[in-house]
Amino acid sequence: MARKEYAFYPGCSSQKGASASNYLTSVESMCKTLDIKITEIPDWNCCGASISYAEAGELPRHAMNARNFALAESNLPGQDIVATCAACWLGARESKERLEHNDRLMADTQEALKEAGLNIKTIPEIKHMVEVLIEDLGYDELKKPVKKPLNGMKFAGYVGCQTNRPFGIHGESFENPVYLDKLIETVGGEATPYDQKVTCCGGALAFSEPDKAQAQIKDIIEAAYDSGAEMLVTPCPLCQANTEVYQGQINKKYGTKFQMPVLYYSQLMTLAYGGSAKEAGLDGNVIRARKLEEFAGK
Amino acid sequence: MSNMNEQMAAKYKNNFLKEIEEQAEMGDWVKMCMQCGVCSGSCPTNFHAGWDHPPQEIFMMIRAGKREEVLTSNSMWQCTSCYNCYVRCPRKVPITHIMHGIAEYAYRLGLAPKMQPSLHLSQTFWNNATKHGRVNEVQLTQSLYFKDGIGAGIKKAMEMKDVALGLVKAKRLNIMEALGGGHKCKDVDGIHKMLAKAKELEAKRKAGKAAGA
Amino acid sequence: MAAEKKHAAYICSGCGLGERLDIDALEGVAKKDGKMQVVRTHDFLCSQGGVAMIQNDIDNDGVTHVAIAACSRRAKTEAFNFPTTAISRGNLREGVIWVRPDTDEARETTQEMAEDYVRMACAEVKAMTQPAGNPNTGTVKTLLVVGGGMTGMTAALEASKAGYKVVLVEKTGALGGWAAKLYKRVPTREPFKAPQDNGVADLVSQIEADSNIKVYTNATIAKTSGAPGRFKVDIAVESGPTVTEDIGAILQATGFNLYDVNKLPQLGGGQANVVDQAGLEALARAANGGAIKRADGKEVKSVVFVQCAGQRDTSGEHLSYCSGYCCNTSIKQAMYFKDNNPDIDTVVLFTDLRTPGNGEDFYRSAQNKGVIFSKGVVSGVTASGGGCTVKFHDLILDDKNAQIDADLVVLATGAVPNSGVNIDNPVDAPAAAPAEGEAPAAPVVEEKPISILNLDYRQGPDVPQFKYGFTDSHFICFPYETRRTGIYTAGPVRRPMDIAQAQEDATGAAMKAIQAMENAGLGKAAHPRAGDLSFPSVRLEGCTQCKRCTVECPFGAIDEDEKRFPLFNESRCRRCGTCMGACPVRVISFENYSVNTVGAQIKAVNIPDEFSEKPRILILACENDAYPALDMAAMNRNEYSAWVRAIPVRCLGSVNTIWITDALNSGYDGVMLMGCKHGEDYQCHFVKGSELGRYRLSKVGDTLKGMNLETERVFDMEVAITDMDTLPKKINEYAEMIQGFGPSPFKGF
Amino acid sequence: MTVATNQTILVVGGGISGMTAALEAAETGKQVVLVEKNPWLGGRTAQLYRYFPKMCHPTCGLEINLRRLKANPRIQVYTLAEVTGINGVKGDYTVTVKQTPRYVNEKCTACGDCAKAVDGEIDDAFNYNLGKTKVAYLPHVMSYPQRYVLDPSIKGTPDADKAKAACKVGAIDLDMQEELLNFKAGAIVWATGWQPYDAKKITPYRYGEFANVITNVEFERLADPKGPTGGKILRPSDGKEARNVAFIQCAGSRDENHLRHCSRFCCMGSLKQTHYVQEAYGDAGKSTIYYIDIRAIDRFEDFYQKVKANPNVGFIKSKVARITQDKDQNPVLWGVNTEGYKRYSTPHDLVVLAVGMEPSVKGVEIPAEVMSDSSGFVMADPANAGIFGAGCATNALDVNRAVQSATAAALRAIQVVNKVARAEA
Repeated sequence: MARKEYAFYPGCSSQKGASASNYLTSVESMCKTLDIKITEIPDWNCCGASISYAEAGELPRHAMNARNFALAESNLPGQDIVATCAACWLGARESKERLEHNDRLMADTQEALKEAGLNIKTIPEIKHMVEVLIEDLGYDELKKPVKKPLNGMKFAGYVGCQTNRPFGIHGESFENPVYLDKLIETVGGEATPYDQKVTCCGGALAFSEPDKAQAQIKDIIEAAYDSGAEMLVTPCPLCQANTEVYQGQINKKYGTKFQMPVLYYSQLMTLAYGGSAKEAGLDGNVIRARKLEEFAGK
Repeated sequence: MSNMNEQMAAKYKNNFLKEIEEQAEMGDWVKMCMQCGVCSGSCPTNFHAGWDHPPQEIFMMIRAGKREEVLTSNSMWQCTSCYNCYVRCPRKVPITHIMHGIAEYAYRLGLAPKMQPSLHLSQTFWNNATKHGRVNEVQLTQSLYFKDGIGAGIKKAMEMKDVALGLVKAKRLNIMEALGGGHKCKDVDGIHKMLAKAKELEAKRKAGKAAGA
Repeated sequence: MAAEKKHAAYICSGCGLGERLDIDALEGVAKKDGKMQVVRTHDFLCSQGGVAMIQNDIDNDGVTHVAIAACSRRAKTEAFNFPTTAISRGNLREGVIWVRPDTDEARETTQEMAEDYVRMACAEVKAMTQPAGNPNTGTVKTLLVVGGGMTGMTAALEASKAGYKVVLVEKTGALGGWAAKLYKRVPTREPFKAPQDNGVADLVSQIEADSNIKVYTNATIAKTSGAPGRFKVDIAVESGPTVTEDIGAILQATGFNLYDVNKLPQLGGGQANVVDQAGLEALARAANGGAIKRADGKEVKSVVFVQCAGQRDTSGEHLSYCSGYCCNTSIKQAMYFKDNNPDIDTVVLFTDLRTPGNGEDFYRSAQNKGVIFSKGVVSGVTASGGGCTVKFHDLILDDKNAQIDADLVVLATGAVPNSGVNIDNPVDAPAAAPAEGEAPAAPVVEEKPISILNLDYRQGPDVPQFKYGFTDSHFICFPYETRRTGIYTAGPVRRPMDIAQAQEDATGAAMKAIQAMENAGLGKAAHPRAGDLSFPSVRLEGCTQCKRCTVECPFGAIDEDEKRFPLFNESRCRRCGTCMGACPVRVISFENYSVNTVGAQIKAVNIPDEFSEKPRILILACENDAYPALDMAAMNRNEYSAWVRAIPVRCLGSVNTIWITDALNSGYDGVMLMGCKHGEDYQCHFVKGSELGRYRLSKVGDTLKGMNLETERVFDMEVAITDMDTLPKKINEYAEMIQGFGPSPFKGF
Repeated sequence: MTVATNQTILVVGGGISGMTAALEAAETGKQVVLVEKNPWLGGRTAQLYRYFPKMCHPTCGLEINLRRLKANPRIQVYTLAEVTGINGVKGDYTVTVKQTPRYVNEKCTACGDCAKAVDGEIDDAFNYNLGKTKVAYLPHVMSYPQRYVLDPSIKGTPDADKAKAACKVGAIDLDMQEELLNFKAGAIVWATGWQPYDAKKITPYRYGEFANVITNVEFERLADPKGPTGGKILRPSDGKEARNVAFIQCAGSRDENHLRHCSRFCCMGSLKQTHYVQEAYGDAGKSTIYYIDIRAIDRFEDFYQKVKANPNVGFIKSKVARITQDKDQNPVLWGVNTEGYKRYSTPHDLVVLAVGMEPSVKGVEIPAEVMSDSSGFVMADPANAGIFGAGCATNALDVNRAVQSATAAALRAIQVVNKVARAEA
């Protein structure tokens, strides 16, 4: 019996073989060490993400999330839902709030759910993996299993938007949240201070308005380099992808020489807990984090 | 579509504010804006490229009844959902959602700019996600590249080739998905029924409000 | 008070005085030059032992006059407090050792300074008598309230609750004033979301039930004579005999009228479908919660409110001020429409929306009800298609040609005080506005302003006005400071304000009026010399009837009797001494402050001969700002010249030119006059004192020329209480200049 | 010392409102006990450099009020004292007051020898901790009572002995203990005033992180010749002259994330402070006011129009979105001028946050008898009509209105004790 159990919502990008599969890999290793049991919600579906607003409208988006709630509730009773993707977490939390505060919306949603043979009694708590770590366990618990502290390595904690606004993690300031820095320090790394910590990476506009998004990404990476960081650390698959995969294009456009690996907090923790490069999903980084790979090898 | 636009315009006469309040998600918050402009100043895209109209100006235009200008505007589509405006608003106006809501309504009326990239992304994403219940990232990427036709698609694909290859190397892009394999929900059928119902109910609710207008 | 005088001097050697000064020598000076019958020293005079020593001499040794040579009169006031005894203070600490260097070369001049201050303290106290209080007091404790609106009614009730009788005079047939015209009023308690009952009926019934309050309606003040505690007020009652009431103090709450909408034709003033805020209230009362209809009976489906109509005007044509309440009022009026029917279009056009405090909640509530607020400048309102078209420059959308059509336009025209005659400048007195009962939109008849109080004061029939016809105080710390003792104004006649503020103001003004009655009965002065028992007396046999005192008194305390002699009304007097300063024949004096008490100090100073190269400079310093500034300079150990001898005066206005000519004649090398700022932003606590004083002293130049002295020898200085660092510098510069001139030729005569 | 009876009026708070209420009541013949938690009277007005709209000095009025106080035997003043409990009913309250030690007794002559003798320094609270003061200090040059104060931290240090040795009149008493005093009072005036809203909570403005972002109350001390910079407007980070100053209005006010209400005084306050910049640097001094609405109410409009006419003062209708800092530690303001959508990202030498007014009692333990609204402002409680709010404890007010409110409160208190008097007569 694990010390904590959660209904796990990986989301489309963090499932096996998807664009953030390495996130999943590292999360699984991390949870194993921490004795957290995460059970995937059977037959879960896409949360709709923020960008679907135009095509989906309101109710269908809530219905999609509601279906996941209902499935979790019936198959994994009593367990909080934990998501690793910031957008999934935010989308689900918004749906939960709206449904709980708007009877008309709730009634319509139930009616729609009926079509799929489901219904909601009470919506479970919805947590981001980071909340599980720092609120349910706490930094001290997270420190205990550290075998190989990431001494001397400098990371810029890139919080971005959706774990931070509008709900925030652990009631932290929207302008200068520190949970990511604390996680970095918990595993022995150094968190460098820089002023683009909560700048938006452009989100979905990376596809639709690449120029605008890449201009913002440039600001972020630049500031991270200026702060002396060797790597970026994020809690969000979309932030990770945007800040990592476009560095080449940005270099072309702006003549910069960006080559900064972008890691998930879970990858750092897995390594610090003594996990291998593979367990940490380092092979999943497009810009290889050589320094960490060597570190893992030692 | 366009005749739906005319119907709505007619139903709400000149009261565009009321139209937005009833038809756009969170639209009933528009009236609470006091024109401080903190939202406009907080928007990341504002400082890189600028908009035709920042949020607070859009709200003023709504109150001033500038229906056509607002609904055909490109502005709402610039939202990155970063929520800066929302958390800083001294009136706690959910600006992010209102932006989405107005965009969605403009699209519903057929007034959104043609081939607006974010709109196209939204359509593509949702259709892709709901087809099997989960996103098929490869097909999503493909359909995005080829939105402007084969030629442009190939060109774009070439531009993005390094990105794609990188992802493939990193096992973060599953070629199987291109061939329709990959992630699916089991109860796709149930999901489709559910969504059909949801769309129907939402349409009914909004039509009901319009009727009351 | 003991029949015969016995003078005693007490010299302290504490706080380093003993180390820095030759105390024995000072003792000798007090005996020899000061002619004190008793002289004692103490090493800690303000201690229990020191104070007991003085008290014992008073109680058992018949001492009646005490000169204390120690620290400043501003220090240790609790210790040196002997109510029945005349006291003078020789300032050896702040006045001497704290402003002089502790060096051998400075020792001699420092000692001379101290000896002079001992001489001065002795001379002053000998010239003083301890005030016995004013025999000519009135003890009437009835408050007259003029104006039966919200302010007047509140004042009457609050005074009554404190146990005082009230006479309430209202010129119209009914109580209620402006508030009675309101359908509802702006909310005064949480949640500040919706208009509330105007509250008039409640106050009226309370007044009717209150046996302390006598009400006259359809009545005006025909004549007010007398002084606090003994006013006689003639009340002219319409179709009835004039009644005379004995009154202790007066509270004027005569309110305001709306700025005439007809003066704003470009905003549609005068058009059928354009009303002012009163006009809208009338329509709302008629509708009484139902659909609001225009004068022509048409139901209003769209309404536009134009803020600052004829207000905040920089052209000089209309009101230049903001009336403060109009934003909340328009918000309230917009709610009248929205609460009746949410589909009515209500737009408020403003440039700055001003809803201070919890008004912000009220503003938010209006937005929530769907009232539209738009930042814009209205360029014109024209009649169109059975309604109006409002053209404006939308400042947010930067659209110069924005326009809205509306069934009705409401102009927020703001408030014009109903303050009577402007006695300082009768020509720009505000136009008399329509009587309370009249239809609000009715055109104002331009006519000579009608007096409200009809004071039979030498200086005019109404209270002096401050700005734009409002009777406000000029003092930030003292909003109830008034230039007519025992007469206070409250509510929108004093300053633009809303009902909530007016009720607070009414209560505050009632407090001051009650206080004035109580103190008048005891012969005590009102602010700022609160509690002062001294009062001016005049030797009429010496009076030349020049009228300077009656003209100059900043508080209109002095009338003229049938023989054209000045007639002092002590309980109107504020003890500033301006009359004393103005009197060319020096027949006006106070027991403890007179031409003599200061003159004796001037003469007491030892003037070294012209060869000694020790100039003497007289400083006459206003006790309110300049003297404290000198004190604080000393506390910061800012040194200044040993040549100066400073004497505090009640006000520059009390400085009689004889002091200056005497000083110069007796060989002083220069005279510095330190007074408060005058002019538009005056700081003088007696309003006109420093200005009048300065005017008077500007004439001294001729005297100096006549004496063949450099006119710069008399230096008029504006001093603020914060000048503690700059003041010593200025004194030293002046001292150097005087030394440059060389000694006064009058030494030794 | 006169003994308080139930005809006594207790005034809590010795700022301008409390002093006014106490003086007006005493000058009408009532016994008054005035309780102030600072070691000096005058409150926040004493910490202002100038007043709007006259640009005159608050200490001028303070001098008059202190003279009224010194001349009036009916008022007992307790400084370093706080009310900890109120029992009883209208007309007959028993109030418990906690008196913390000053370590200096009434023998003190304010000669200053103790301050000369000691070396230790503490933050200068009178200057909002912008500077330092000795552990033995006179809070400010017009402190009343005119007596020095020893900071508790001096106890057991060599400075304690130095101070004691330096005092020739034996005024220093380090054995003073905290005392609980009880008073009888018929009515209570609650005039505990306001505190500046905690600017740290307005996170986009980075107060406390960026040295050159300060508050309006701190700016008053910078401009005051008696302040930490001797009246020079120098920025904290490097002491450089701050010639280009930004004023951000509604810093915390009119904001549902912070203070719901409008604090009323801040617009006029910032307009006033642009005069300080002009006064210091003439035409080389530039001020920019970022505002939502300029609330220069009633005749203060003149003041606004004059400032508006000054070419060295700019006005931008905009709530600043956020502040960053450039390489030279200049705060950079980001936002949009909403009059026609003009974007800006402008560096300034110094930023002054016009922080709003929060009642001092907010969050502090106050006796349950004192009723307050959801913003923490004291309300008249009909159920317990012997306790009355005065001044900024009741609402966001400027000095002038605070004094009016206090004068009104004095009458309300007098109404209660007069009834008591009549009942006894």
